[in-house]
Formats: sequence, C-alpha cells, structure tokens
Amino acid sequence: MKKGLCSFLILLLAVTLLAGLVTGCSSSTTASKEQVITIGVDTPLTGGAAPWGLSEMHGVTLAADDFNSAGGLTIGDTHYTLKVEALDDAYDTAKATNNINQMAYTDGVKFMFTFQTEGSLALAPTLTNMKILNFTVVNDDRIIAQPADAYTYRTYMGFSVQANDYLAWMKKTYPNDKSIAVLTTNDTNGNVTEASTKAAAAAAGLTYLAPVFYDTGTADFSPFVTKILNEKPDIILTIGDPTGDVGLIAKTLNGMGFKGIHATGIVGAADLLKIAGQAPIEGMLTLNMPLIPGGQVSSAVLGLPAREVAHSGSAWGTAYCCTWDFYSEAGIMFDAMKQAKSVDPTVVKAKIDQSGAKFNYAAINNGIATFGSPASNAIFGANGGHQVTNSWPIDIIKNGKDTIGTIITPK
Amino acid sequence: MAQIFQVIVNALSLSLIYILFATGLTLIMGIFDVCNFAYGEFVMVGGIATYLIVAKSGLPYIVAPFAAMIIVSLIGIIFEKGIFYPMRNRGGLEPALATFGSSTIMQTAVLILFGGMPLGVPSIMSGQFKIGSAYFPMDRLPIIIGGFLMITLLFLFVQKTKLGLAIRALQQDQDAAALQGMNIASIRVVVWVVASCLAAVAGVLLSSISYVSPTMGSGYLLKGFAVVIMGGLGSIPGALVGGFVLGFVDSFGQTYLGSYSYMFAFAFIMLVLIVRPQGLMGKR
Amino acid sequence: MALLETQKLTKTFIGLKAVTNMDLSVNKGQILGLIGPNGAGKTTLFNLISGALPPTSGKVLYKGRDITGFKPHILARMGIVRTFQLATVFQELSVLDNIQVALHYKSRVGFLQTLFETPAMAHKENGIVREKAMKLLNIAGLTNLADTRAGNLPGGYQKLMSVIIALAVDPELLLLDEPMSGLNAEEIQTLIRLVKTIRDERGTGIIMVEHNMKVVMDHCEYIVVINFGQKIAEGTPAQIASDQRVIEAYLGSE
Amino acid sequence: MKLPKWQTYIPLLFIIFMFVLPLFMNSPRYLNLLNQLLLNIILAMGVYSVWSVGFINAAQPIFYGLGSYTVALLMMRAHFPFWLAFPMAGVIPAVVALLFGLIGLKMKGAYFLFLTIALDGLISWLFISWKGLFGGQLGIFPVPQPRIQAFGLDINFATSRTPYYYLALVTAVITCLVYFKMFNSRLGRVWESIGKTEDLLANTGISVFTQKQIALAVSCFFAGLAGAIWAPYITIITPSQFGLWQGITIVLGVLVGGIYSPLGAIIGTIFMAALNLVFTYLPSQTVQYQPMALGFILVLVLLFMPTGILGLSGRVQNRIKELTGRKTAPPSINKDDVKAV
Repeated sequence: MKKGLCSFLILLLAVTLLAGLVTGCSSSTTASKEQVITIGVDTPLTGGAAPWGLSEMHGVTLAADDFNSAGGLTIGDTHYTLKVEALDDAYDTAKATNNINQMAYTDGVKFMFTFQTEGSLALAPTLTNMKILNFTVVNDDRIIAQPADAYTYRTYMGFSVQANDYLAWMKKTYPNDKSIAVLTTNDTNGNVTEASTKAAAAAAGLTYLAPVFYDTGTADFSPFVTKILNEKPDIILTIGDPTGDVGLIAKTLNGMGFKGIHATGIVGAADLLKIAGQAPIEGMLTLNMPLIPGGQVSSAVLGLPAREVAHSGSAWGTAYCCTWDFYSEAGIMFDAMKQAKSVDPTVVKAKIDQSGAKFNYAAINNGIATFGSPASNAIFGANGGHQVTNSWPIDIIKNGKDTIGTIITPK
Repeated sequence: MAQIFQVIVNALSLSLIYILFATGLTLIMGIFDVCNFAYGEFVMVGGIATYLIVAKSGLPYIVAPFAAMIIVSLIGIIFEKGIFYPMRNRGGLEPALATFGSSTIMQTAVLILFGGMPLGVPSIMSGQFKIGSAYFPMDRLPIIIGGFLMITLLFLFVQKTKLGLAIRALQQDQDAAALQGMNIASIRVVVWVVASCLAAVAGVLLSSISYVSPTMGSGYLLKGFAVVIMGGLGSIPGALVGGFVLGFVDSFGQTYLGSYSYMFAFAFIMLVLIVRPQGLMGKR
Repeated sequence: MALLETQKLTKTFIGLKAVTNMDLSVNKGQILGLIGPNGAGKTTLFNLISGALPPTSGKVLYKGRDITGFKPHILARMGIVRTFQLATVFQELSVLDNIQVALHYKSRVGFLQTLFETPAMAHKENGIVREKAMKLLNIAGLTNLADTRAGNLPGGYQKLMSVIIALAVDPELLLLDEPMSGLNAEEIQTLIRLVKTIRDERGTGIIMVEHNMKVVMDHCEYIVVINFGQKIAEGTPAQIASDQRVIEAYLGSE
Repeated sequence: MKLPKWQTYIPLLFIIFMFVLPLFMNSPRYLNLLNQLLLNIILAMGVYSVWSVGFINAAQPIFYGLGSYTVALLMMRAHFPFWLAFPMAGVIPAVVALLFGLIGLKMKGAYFLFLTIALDGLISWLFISWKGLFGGQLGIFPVPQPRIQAFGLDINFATSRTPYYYLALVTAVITCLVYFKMFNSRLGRVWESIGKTEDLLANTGISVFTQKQIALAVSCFFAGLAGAIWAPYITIITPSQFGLWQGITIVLGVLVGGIYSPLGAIIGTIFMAALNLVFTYLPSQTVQYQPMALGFILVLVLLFMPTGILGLSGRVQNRIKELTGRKTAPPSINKDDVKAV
C-alpha cells in the first residue's frame, strides 16, 4: 500500500515539473512585426448551459476572424491579429475561477470574456489589479456595482436596461392591455428579471401582478400557468427563460385559453414553431434578431449560422441560439481597440470610458452601442459606465415568423 | 373553485407522466436492487427516436414507439451484459455509479450529435376541450391512454404469463430461483428488455407533449426515484399509487406554494418512510 | 430463578402467526435444545429473544428483568449473545482481528479516545486486547491461523470462530443457531467440546437450534419441540424420543 | 505487511513537500488549484469514511455549503471574528448531520442515498427561499476575509492567496491525521465491518447506529470546515455552488483512487485534479468530449479496476515480481496449520 504511494508521488512530481515546463515555454514570446493578441473566453461549453457557452465561443471567434480579415490592427510598424482561446467552466464556480486565473496569470491574457456569475464577481477585483479588460454577460447587477475604475464591463443588456423601453413600447402599441405578470425561473436570472420588470411596470403605468416562479427543468407547466392565469393578466412576460421553456409555456397558455400577449426575450420564432406549433406562438413578442434577409439585419450576422457550422466541423454542426448576439458583443470590444488604436487594455478602457463614445453593434445596420447611456446611468448611477446599451429589436411573430416591430437605439 | 378543478385535471396528467417514468425504474430497482441513474437517458433516447422518425423523416406517429422500443432495448441489453451482469456480486453502490457514468456518456453523445437546442416534436393531438370552467389540453390524452395501456399490459405480463412468474420469483430470491433451475441470465435480459420498452414508450409520449433535449430524462429521474421509493421498491401497484400521490402533491404544491414546492413532496416522502420504511405498497 | 424466561411470546407477520404463546425457560449452565421441522418458527423465536425482531405480544425476562424489545447490541452488553446460520464471521478481516473487533465493546474505546490516545497508549491497549484475543483463539485451537483472512477458512473453522466471537462478549446466555450444519463428524466433536467447556467453566446458559438429532439427543439436557410456531412437546431427551406428537410432526401423521 | 523503515516517513515527506511548495509554485493560479485540491481532499476523506460504514452521502456538498454560509453569516451578522466562526462552521453541519442521521441512517443504502438527495434539495430550498438570511439566489457577497495581526505579524488574507493555502493545508493534514489514526485503530476495523456484517457486529455489543452517526457527523464536521475556508476565499457564495453534481466528482475521485483505503481517496482526488489540469491544455475542440471521457473512466474503473489506482499499483508490482521470478502467492490457508488444530 505504501509502495503505491511512493510510485504515485514520483509520478506527481514528474507531472508538476512537466506543467512548469509547459507554462514556461508558452510565456516566452518575442517582439516582432507580427503580433498575436490572445482573447480569453471562459464559458460553459459543456453541461446544461452549453448552448449559450458554445454560442459565445463561436460568436467571439467569428468576430475575431472578421477583425483579422478586415486587416487587423496596425500600430506603427507592428501588425496585430487576434486569436481566441476558449476554456470550459461547465458553469461551475471553482472551474470558472481556475480558468480565469489561468488566463490571467499563466497565459498572460489581457482581454477576456467571462460568463459565470460567481467566478466573474469573485475575480473582478483581481482583473482590475492586473489591468485585464473583461467583458462579461453576467445577469447579476452586482457586477456593475464595482469600484469606478473596475476593468469589468457588461456587454449584455440585462433586462434591467431593456425593461423600461420594452414595457413602454407595449403600453403604446397595445393600449388596451393594462396588467402584466412575470413567469420565470427561480434562479438568479429569474429573480433579476422579476425585479427589473416590477420597476419598469411602475414607470410605464402597467398594473404589476404577483410573479410566478418555476423550477429549472420543469417540463409540465400546467400548474404554473394555472396559477398565473388565475390573476387574469393581459400581458405575460417570460423574458430570460430558456427557449424550450418558452415554447412549452406558449403551448400551455394556448391550451388553457389565454388570449393576451405573451412577451419573451431572445428566442427565435423558428425554434418556438418546432416546439409549440404555429397557433400558440402567433402574436408573441420576442427580442430576437431574425436572421432573414431584408429589414434592418446586417449582412454580417446573416452568414453566421453557415460559418459556425463550417468553423466547428461536423461534430459541432449546429447553429446555436444567440451566436449573433455574442458576435456583436465581441465586436464592441474589437471596435473599441480599433478606435483607441491600441492593444493596451488601459488605453482601450479609456476609450470605452470616454463620454459619448459610440461603438459598432454589428447585428443591426447602423446599430450602435455605448457605455454610460442615459438609460444605464438612470439605473446604475455613477457605475452606469460599466453597462452597455446597444440597438435592439422588438419582434412580433406573424405567420410563424419573426417580423421586426421596432428597433430601439440608445440615446 | 374553478381553479381547484383545473388543478385536479393538471394533477391527473402529471401523475401519469410520473407513473410512466417510474414503472420501468421500479422493475429494475426491485429485481436488481440497484438505482439505474441512466434510466432518464433511456427515456431520452426514446425521445430522440421520436424526433428522428416524426419530426425529421415525417413518418406516421405509430412507427415511433416500435422503433424506439427496439433501439432502447438494445441499449438495455448492452447495459445488462456490459455493466450489471459482470457487477452482479458487487453490492448496489458500484453498479449505480457505473450507470451514472453511462448516463454522462449518453448525454454527451446526444449533445454532440444533436446539439443542445431543444428539438421540437409535433403533438399527437392538439387543441383543448372545456370541462366546465377547466381546460383539458388534448395533447395530454395520449399520455393518459398510453400510460394506462402500458401499466395494464405490464400488469398482465407480470401476473399472467409464465415469464412474468419467473420475474416475480427472481424478485423474491435470486438464489432460490437459480436453485429451481431457472436460467437467471436470460430472465435478467427479459427484465431489461421490458424496462427498456417502458422507457421507450415514456420517451415517445413525453416528447410529444414536451421537447427532446439531452437532459430531458434526467429532470424526471429524481421524481421517478421518489415515486419508486414511496411506492415500495419493485412494486408495480406501488408505482401507480406513488405516481398519483406525487402527481397530486406536486400539482397542488406548485399551484398553491410556488416553485421549489417539490421540497414539500420530499418532506412528505420522508414522513411516509418514517411510518412505512418499506414504502406504501412494499413488502418487508 | 431462570436465567431467561419467555412468557406467551407471540409474533405475527401480516396475517401469519410465526410464533404463538411461547413459554420457554433456561437455567444457568443448562443446554436447551430447540428442535422442529423447517419453518416451524425456531429462527423467528431466536430473533425475538436476541432483539432482532420486536414481538407482537408477550414478554422476555432475563434474570427476572423485562427485556422485551431491547436492541441486539444492548442485549449483547447484558450478556445475551447469539450466533447466526449464515454470515458468521467478518469475512474481510484476519482471524485475530475478528476476535479483536468482538472484544471492542469490552475494551470500551470510543471515537474520541481513539483520536487522542498517544501511540504508546494505543500500543499498550492493543497489546492487552491482542493477548485476550489470543487466549480465546487458544481455547478453540485456532492460534496457528491468527493471521489468515477469515473468509478463506473452511466452513467448519468459520463456525468454530463464530462461537469464539460470541464468547469474546462474555455471554451469560448463548444462542446457537444451527451450529452443526455443514460440519463433518470431527468438526462436530470439536465444537461440542468447545460448547461444553464454555458451559462448565463459565456456567453459561445455552439455547441451541439444531437439526442434527444425534447431537441434540446426546448433549442437550432439556429439549423443546415446536411446530407451526407452537410448543408441541418438551422434556428430557428420553421423554422426547418416545413422544408421539414429536414423531408425528417429523414423519407426518398418516 | 512489514515495510522498510524509510517508507513510513513518506507521508511526512509529502506533508513537508506540500508546506514548501508555495516557495517555488507561488503563482496565484497554482495556489488556487492546490487550494481547491486540498478542500476536495477534505471532502473526499469524508465521503470515504461514510462509504466505509456502507452509505453514499450525496449531500456532502450541501454540508460544505452549510459551513460556508455559517462562517459568512457569523462574521457578517453576528460580527464573530473568523477564528471563532471557523470551528462553528464545522459544528453546525455536524449537528444537522446528527439530526438527519436519526432518520436516514436507519434506512438501507439506496434509501439513504435518496434521502441525502432530498436533504440536499431541502437545504438548497432553504438557502433560496429564506432571502432575508441567506440572500436567496444572489447569495452573500462580499464575504469578509480574515486578517491576523499578532506577534508583530500582519497576515492579510485579502491580498494574498498563500495564507488560504496554508489554512487549507493545515486543515487537510488534521483531517487526514484524524482519519488515518481512526482507520488504523481497532475502531477502524469495526467501521470497515459495518455495512457487511452488521448483525454480527450488533451482537458483540457494538451500537452500529452510534458508529454510523459518528462517521456521518465527523465527515460533515470537516466538510463544514472546508466550506468555511471556501467562503472568504471565493468571497461570494450562492446556492448553485453547492449542487448535487459537485459531490459526484468527489465520489468519482474516491472511486478512481481505490475505495478500500483512505489513501485511495487522497490519490484519486489528486488524480482527478491532475486530469482537469491536463484537460485545460487540450485544444478547445475536444472540450465537448471531456464529460464523456470522465464517464468512460468511471465505468471502466468500476468494471476492470475495482480497487482503483492503489490496487492497480499493487497488481503491477505483483506482475513485475512474477516476471522477475519472485512470485507473491495470494493469501491462502496453510494446510499444516489446519491439521494442527
């Protein structure tokens, strides 16, 4: 038994030394005219959150490819191109912290995209100390409540930023509908959504009814739908819920005779159609970017699904839900680099912090993104500068297809 | 008042889903005394088969259950020959962990082959009819008919056929059954095929009211275990009673207590187990 | 006063009466034989006395004290120890460790003591326990096999060991469940010698369930015959041998 | 089995090795990995000890979480100093475990497993629903970090990861000492027999139930201590960190290492950490296959290596001896001994 331990220890030592060797080698880079900047992505590539994580990996990678093929960035006589390194955290706190630590300390990454809530929150101070620019999509608003000099920015408009405009638009478009109720998951996502909707309902003059929370993984929504219908809402909001859940809710609402408006988030009509069929989803509101030619969709995102399949090879051969979204968000960072004419995170950060700076939001023709817009400042006060506001669409599903109802552009 | 009526209608269809899921599970747990953590993936494979046949190929719905039964049975036989039979003398914990590993493999394989987005399957029936002030969604009707049909068939098989008798004998005492000159190895395979067929049909019916995804089965697994343990390991009437109890507790809990009300169900099961450690219909 | 006495002991499993109104008594130093056909309720009766099953009604008195429904480990501490038909030894442990585990309760070492005793203390304590264990092994003549894995021993030796394990607990009443089954003639002699030594040296009362009629007739002082959970006869071996009801129960009434 | 004297010093050498490791592996990244490894070792020892009495405790992560919440709440609400809150974070999970054991430990293995799953749900539900105390889904953030100012020392846990490493190391060493002492004692023999020959054990006067209670409570005590280190270390604790499947990886480590010895639990946990480290060096295209690889490892280990890495190394040694002609015979009875009786 002890002999086993002995040989094992020797093996362990060997592994430790090897690991040291590998990291020693990777950190030696020499200055040349051609420089590759590593963009680190920590995201769930496996497990339940994998559809989002895979979208993020593909979105960032394709945006970096486009940045490179558009000529990269030339400063002085040095030509910079981007390379994406994605690590899987399986949406686990310990793995996320390990990955972010690895990217920051071992791989010397200076630009980062993070996804996992606890890991992003816990390591935000470290990233600020190390001057690593981090774009995150964490839905938890505490990520914004960092010190003013924090290097972490949220490039995802949590529903907190969209709610006011969304509800105001509904109030204007459907003047007869007066009450709203939220049906959402009982997790961080859902709780944040619920709080935002409550505030926005008051601002828009809608009656806010008691919210209904369901457990993630629910497959039979009848009890929850029964509960929410008992309050007789005119509008039911399922924003932030996963695609499958929204589809089943639509089906169940239809089955129980709901005649009001069902409004949801970034969910494609095509996916809903497959799950719920056409009748239940007719007239639903979504925040999706319909990837069909025409309208205001930019040609950059139209080709994404095909490119994603080509990029990933056969094993990855599925276009995931929101690659276009992550593609556009990554584009904000790369546009900031271009505008700042620098690959130094502090300089890029200064550009982002510059009041009135506008960045390209690739998904929509002439779409813009800005940090510290009046809308985000109204919610986050002094920290509003760490929250992006970008152009976004509100869709109405007609004949089983997304059609753009309006495009909201930040002021 | 109207709401209570609706809740009861909901509870009925929810119970049948639980029962469908639990019967195959209880068969395996009762005979092999092992938790099969991969049972949810059996159901998921049934769903995948339905997706391929109905949504992708456009074949009629009736083909789906038969194709699913064949595919899932093959997987079941691989499980028996590859995991459970070689590990039959190693207690309950180690085979249970092996099934957990297999469940990960199956989930990942499906994720790689089909992606993580929900795969939609059209409902067998659609629309709804109104009973008083309550709505009954028609897509639940196949679940209820199919569920009762499967349970009746299983009951007849176990109670009235010679093979069923052998299975019952095996459940009582494996050693004694071997002494009686039974071919244990082949009866074990039969049990797996029966349980796999149940899982396959559950997968077909579930995917028609829900959607297919790599994790569609694992969500129900805990509820399935709850039903099996509450009803009594290996007891088919127990799965029936347990399924109805859990379905009603869940439906009322979710409507009147909100999410996480399944904790209420678990507290209820703990109480049941304190009073009757062998489950509602289990034998000591 | 009898060492152990049961009064109207009854156990009913859903609708089935396994043991009915059983009155039994055994004295210090007495070997009581308990016989009956298969399924007569002997093992159930054992389980009732040793606390493995709670009785439906009736009482068990030990030295005049009511011990009905006590848990097995409490009864073992009071001096009532049984052996089993199957699973008689700790298969994975060595023969010596088997006895040492059995001596565990007597040596009264708890979790905290184990943690905080110094190596010297542990060494000393282990020495004492080891010595006791070797002494017990010596009684059965098993000292040579002390380091063998118990599961590797032949069945006869395991039966012998199970009695030694029971002995390690210092029983005042020893319940032997079919101790002779599966043994050859030589091994039976060894075991009988062992049981008699225990009885003679310590005055232990013994209840023995046994199918081997020769052993029962030759070595038990008193015999109780049960069938269908009821006592059908009792008396000395000679009385039992000539009892018509016993012969009927065993051969069936034609 | 007699060992050469120098081999008995290997554990000591290993501990010294771990103590000096930060001197040459001081990057926060490695400290972070090592810290998590040490906490996992503490949890794995607990899983092993409960396993040795015949149960799988799927709720181990929730006891770990209970320790985290206890330390955070005591420091933030009751203004306890960390060093007072730290032991309390062990005591509270242990008390919860004892109460749970009153019901659970009377059940058979499969029922116990299910009940721990239910317990996990019950306590997470408490964390999520009791927003006033536990902060609901958003959890507790930021958890204050300890600071030692005494004897002219000023160790600030907020500015360096090294103090956490040493705190975790000392806790892990104490945990291992307790368990190794336990399993090498006669009481350890008793524990190993629980779950296999329970009736016989009860019949020698040992209260099997009490021993099971002790095993569960002690494992939860140490899990709580590990959680108490994790909370200030990560600074944010939320219910989702302490889910069921976190426990599965711990069980997996114990299994891979070898479930018949506490040493196997440690080796398996180190192996899993090393495997995860190796995974990070693989190209991102392989990432989807990693859970599959873990699944295959689990199944193959169970089927073909039931004694884990530890057992494998023994088998390899036997094979080498066979090849070199020094055959080691399997344990069997000496015929002469038997006749001598």
